[in-house]
Amino acid sequence: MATTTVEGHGHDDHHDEKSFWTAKRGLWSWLSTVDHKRIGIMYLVGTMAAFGVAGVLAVLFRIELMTPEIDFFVDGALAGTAEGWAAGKELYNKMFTLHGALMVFVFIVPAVPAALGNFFLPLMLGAKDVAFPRLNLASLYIWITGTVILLFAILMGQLDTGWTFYTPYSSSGTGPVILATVGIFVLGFSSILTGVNFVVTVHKMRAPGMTWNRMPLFIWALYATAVIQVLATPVLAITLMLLLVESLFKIGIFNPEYGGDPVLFQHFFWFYSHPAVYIMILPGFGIVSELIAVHSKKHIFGYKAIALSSVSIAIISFLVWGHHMFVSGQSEFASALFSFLTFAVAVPTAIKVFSWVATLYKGSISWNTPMMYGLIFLFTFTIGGLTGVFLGALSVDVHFHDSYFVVAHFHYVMMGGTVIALLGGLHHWWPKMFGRMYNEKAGLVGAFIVFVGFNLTFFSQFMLGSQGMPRRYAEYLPEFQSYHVASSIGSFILAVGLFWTLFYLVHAIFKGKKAGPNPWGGVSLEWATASPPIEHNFHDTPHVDASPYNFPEIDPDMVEGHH
Amino acid sequence: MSTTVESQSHAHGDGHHDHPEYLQHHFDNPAQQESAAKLGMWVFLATEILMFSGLFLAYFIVRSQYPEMVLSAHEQLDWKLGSVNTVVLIFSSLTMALAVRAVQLNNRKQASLMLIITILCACAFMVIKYIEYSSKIEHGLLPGIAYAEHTIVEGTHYAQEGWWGGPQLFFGIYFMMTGLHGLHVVIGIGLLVWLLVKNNRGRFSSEYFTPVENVGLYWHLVDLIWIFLFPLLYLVK
Amino acid sequence: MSALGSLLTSAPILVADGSGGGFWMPPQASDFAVGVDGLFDFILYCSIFFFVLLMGLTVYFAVKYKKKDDNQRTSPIHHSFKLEFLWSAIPTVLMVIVFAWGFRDFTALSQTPPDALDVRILGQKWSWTIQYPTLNKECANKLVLPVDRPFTTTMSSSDVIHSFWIPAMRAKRDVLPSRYTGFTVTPTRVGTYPFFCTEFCGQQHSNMGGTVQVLSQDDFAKWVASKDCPGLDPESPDYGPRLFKKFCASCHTDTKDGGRLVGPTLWGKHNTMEKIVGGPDALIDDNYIRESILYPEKQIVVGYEGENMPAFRGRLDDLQLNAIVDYIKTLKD
Amino acid sequence: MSHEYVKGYVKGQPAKPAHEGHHVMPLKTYLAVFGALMVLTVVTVLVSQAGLGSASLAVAMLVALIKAGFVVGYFMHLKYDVRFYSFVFFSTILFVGIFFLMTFADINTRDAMSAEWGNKRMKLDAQANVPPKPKKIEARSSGAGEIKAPEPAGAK
Repeated sequence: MATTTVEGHGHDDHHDEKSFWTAKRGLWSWLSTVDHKRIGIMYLVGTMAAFGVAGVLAVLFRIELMTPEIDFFVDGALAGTAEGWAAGKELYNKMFTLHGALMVFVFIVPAVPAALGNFFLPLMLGAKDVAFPRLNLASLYIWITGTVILLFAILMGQLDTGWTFYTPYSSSGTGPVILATVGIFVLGFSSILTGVNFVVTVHKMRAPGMTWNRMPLFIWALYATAVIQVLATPVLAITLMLLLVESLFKIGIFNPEYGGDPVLFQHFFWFYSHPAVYIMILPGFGIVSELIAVHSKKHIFGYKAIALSSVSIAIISFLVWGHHMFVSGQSEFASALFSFLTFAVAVPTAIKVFSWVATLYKGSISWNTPMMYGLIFLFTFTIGGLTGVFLGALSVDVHFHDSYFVVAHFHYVMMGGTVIALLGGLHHWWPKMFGRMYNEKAGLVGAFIVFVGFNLTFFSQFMLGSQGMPRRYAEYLPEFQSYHVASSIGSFILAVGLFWTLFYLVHAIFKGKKAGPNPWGGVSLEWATASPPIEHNFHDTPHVDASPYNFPEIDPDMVEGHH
Repeated sequence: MSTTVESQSHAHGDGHHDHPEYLQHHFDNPAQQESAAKLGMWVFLATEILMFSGLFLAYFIVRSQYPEMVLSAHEQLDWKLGSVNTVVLIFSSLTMALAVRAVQLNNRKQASLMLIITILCACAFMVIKYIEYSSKIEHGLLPGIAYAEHTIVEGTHYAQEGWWGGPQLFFGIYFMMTGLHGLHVVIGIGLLVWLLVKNNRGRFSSEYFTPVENVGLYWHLVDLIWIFLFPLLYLVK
Repeated sequence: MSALGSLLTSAPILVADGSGGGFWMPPQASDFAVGVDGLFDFILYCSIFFFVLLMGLTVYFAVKYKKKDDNQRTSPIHHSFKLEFLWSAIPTVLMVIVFAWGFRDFTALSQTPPDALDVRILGQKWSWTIQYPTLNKECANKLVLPVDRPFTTTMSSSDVIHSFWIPAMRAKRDVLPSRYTGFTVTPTRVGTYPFFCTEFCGQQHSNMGGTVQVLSQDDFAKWVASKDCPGLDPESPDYGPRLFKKFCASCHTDTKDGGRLVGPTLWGKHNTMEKIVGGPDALIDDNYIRESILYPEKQIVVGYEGENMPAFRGRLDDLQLNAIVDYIKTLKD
Repeated sequence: MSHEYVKGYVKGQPAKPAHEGHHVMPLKTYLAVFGALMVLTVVTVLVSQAGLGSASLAVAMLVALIKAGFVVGYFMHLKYDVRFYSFVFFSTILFVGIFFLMTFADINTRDAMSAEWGNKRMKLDAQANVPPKPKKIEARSSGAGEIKAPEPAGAK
């Protein structure tokens, strides 16, 4: 069994080498670093902070939604007056807009690619760094600038258009939409630069011997994500520029008052935003492929199928954006076309899920936290994916569009998919990043709480939607209250689970047991260097001559018949 | 936006220790660095093309919604100035390509000469653009509510209100397309001056000319966009 | 009691009346609903089957192949063409079936039979005006329909995008300010069902709803003859108040204790002085009211700059304008 | 597995060092391409004066495509470069095409499925003297008067 050989002198004299944490000291060494690992850590801290803020907002308006009337957001003085209710609803609208914009543009698009991706792409490729290190740092600063502008716009202004900025509601507004548009315009460039960096790194910086079929599937997923980021985000930039100029000069491309067509804005917007949801989920697929393969010590089932399905999802995702607009006055012909193509993108996703389950067959599955999150991902993402089929069918979508069914669907895919995979990835690579092992029991407890809280929060919203509760409502009919109360209690449990996870992970950084270079027995390159890794990753450039899933435990002659 | 372009296309200038001085530490040999830089540039050009595609689509849609308005409104544009600008930009594309060729042949003086001509052509392009814009502003042919300022009925914000799909829509598209293109020409001038300075310091040779080649690719793309922009805005009857 | 508006007060509770609604779906009140529920059930059962299959396998494998000791052997198989082909082909076939079924019902929404009842729906920030051009009737937030007779909606909005959704009939279509949209559905079940606005349209988006009343044929005839929802005729005394309720009530209150909604309350404002943004104080006389309706951006009262009231010029004819101005002038104790 | 120490992969083969084998075009080719571009520019201008009416858009686009081919092929070296860069360029054009085609697939077929429904709607509006195309809705009956698109006085 060929494994990765780190050529050159023996392993012993690496211990005195400093890890990237301690190689350079001082704030300036962090702020001006071009080390992909440090940039990855800074992105991780930033995106997790944004996730925390947006998550707390979600819990706040879940509390509000426990009662049919608007009451939690109505401040005491005006309680009971029409003015109070109006202000309360205004605050609710601002809350869900901030929740949406922060989660989509600030947290989930950069989270996995820029945090874990930045840290592990060069490591798993056997490279010293990404192709353009300074561009990587520029991308981080652009992300910070964009986030500050966006936060300033929403907190200062009256931005209550939802994260989709549909005209003419958004372009008839004044200040806040313009500032928020500039914020997201800047955030888009951070995403483009990460995409350019990853595409070139994967093409040009692979270790000798690592052909395309010997790359870990996490890299394949990041490559497909980078392709989408490069091809879709510029259209978001130009859409926001058109919206900006439209709001300022009232030009009338989107605003019907001046001769524009609001459905046209939806085309421009969703041409970016649907591929963007694949930017969000594909890295999650990559992490799950790693988790399930490493923790069941089995070669991933159908490596080529999963790798190619990542890339085919990346391409087909550009053909399906119209399924967000079936009832928006889009022509029936175009709706039919988009519905058919939407089902084309469902098949590769199904292949992936089947392959992951097949990987478990006859493995040696260790019940640790990363594997638990991998199995939870299979549960929640499958529900998310299957409910997407309802929304892809034309007639059923007429009923479900813009109802809570859609809210439940995309939370099952985004939260149940990307965030659960991110948690799994964090636990899987925590020892490699920080050199310390988290407490296993605490992790399993956290995973269980998150699983229960998540399902309780969002499964009840499927019934809410199909029973007829529209989306983005501050007040609703009394008979929906029971579902909402269940959902709100679920969100409290989920919040407890997530804060608990944050606590023990941070605790592990300082107090955790020392973790060796390869705690899980992984075979891909990142496990071949110290943890935390030295500044330029590998002492000598590694040679790769086998697939990253050739675990020593695989018994070549354990054929079908006997165990 | 412009800072990232500069930092991206020539992030490899100052190498160190035993390798050739232009080789970055995280690359293994010059070939890898050069092909990485070129691929990075081409992927970056892909994002530029897609960004401009949004504007071209907006143009085609406005044209399909209001065909006669677009045909009448673009009479105001001076196609002769547009043609001169096209010639200037194509010529600057030639001199840019010759500059890259000169660096590849280690002819530094000719390369500097070509770069200077390219910069001059770019500035000429911007001057002609300035002339066009000032005549538009004078006639009040401005986008959106600023259109035909002096014909506004006293007291109302807009030109004749309820006047939708009028020439202000066309000039909105015109100013956005030529404006964004002009911005990219200005960024190009910045890059070219930076190239000229480094070339005079002898940084480039037939061994290492990646930054020149990348800025050349960027400049040719700016010319390419103008090649499509010119007939659509100025000529099409 | 919250200002949930007409939705709560006049709408009997959905479930109480909507017997026959299942765990997932509200009661089926239209022919389109039957098609939607059929496809929904088909996808639901397929999904449950695949989900149980996948989760069963996952749990079974996770338990059976749990790691017992460090050198537990694992199987080398990592792909099998037959299996991979199977689990690509079957989903593809199922997807094509689902697409075709969905497409067939979807197109039915756009086909208008000749005998359809014509209903024009105007969506405007936070209230619906439903007009029956052939019956000279106009209701606010209420749609009255005869059972078993198709009705076709012609919908338009006068400000932002709204969306008209009758959950019981499973029918929904966005209401655009730039052009007409509509759908055609046949109510099949007598009863009262709510309808909602589902495209986010601002502050009172969650109150922009109403009720659909499906009556039997003769009840409907009686309703047409009745005085309920009379068409707007300028001579009737309540012409002004009804216009106010239609165009202005979403943002302005006209009662003594009504506070500020989006714009100021208009109670007792006639012939009072108001501070104007960037200008001298103005007397709220007939001219000021008329000008603020047609050109709201000219004289804005201090404190309301950011609200940008929609302009009604070109949307109200003089009769309507005079009626509203006269009604506002009567708002004092 | 050969272990010779060559790193950096260009399209699967180890990258050759930069300086040898890099194609430098003769001056003659550059000038010829420049000449062709000038001729085509003149052709574009002449074609637009010829007043072909609706066909002029198609011809202008065709000529622009040819000019673009020259610039991309020769000035940007795509003809002599590694095929992968051409792949990146043409896949970008493909995605721009997808964006255009699908958006126009919607815009041009708005009433296709239910043409008679669309026409019926048009007739319906004749009574309301406000055609449905993006106009102020509900500008009903006498008072509002017809809204025209007057020519701006000073614009010529």
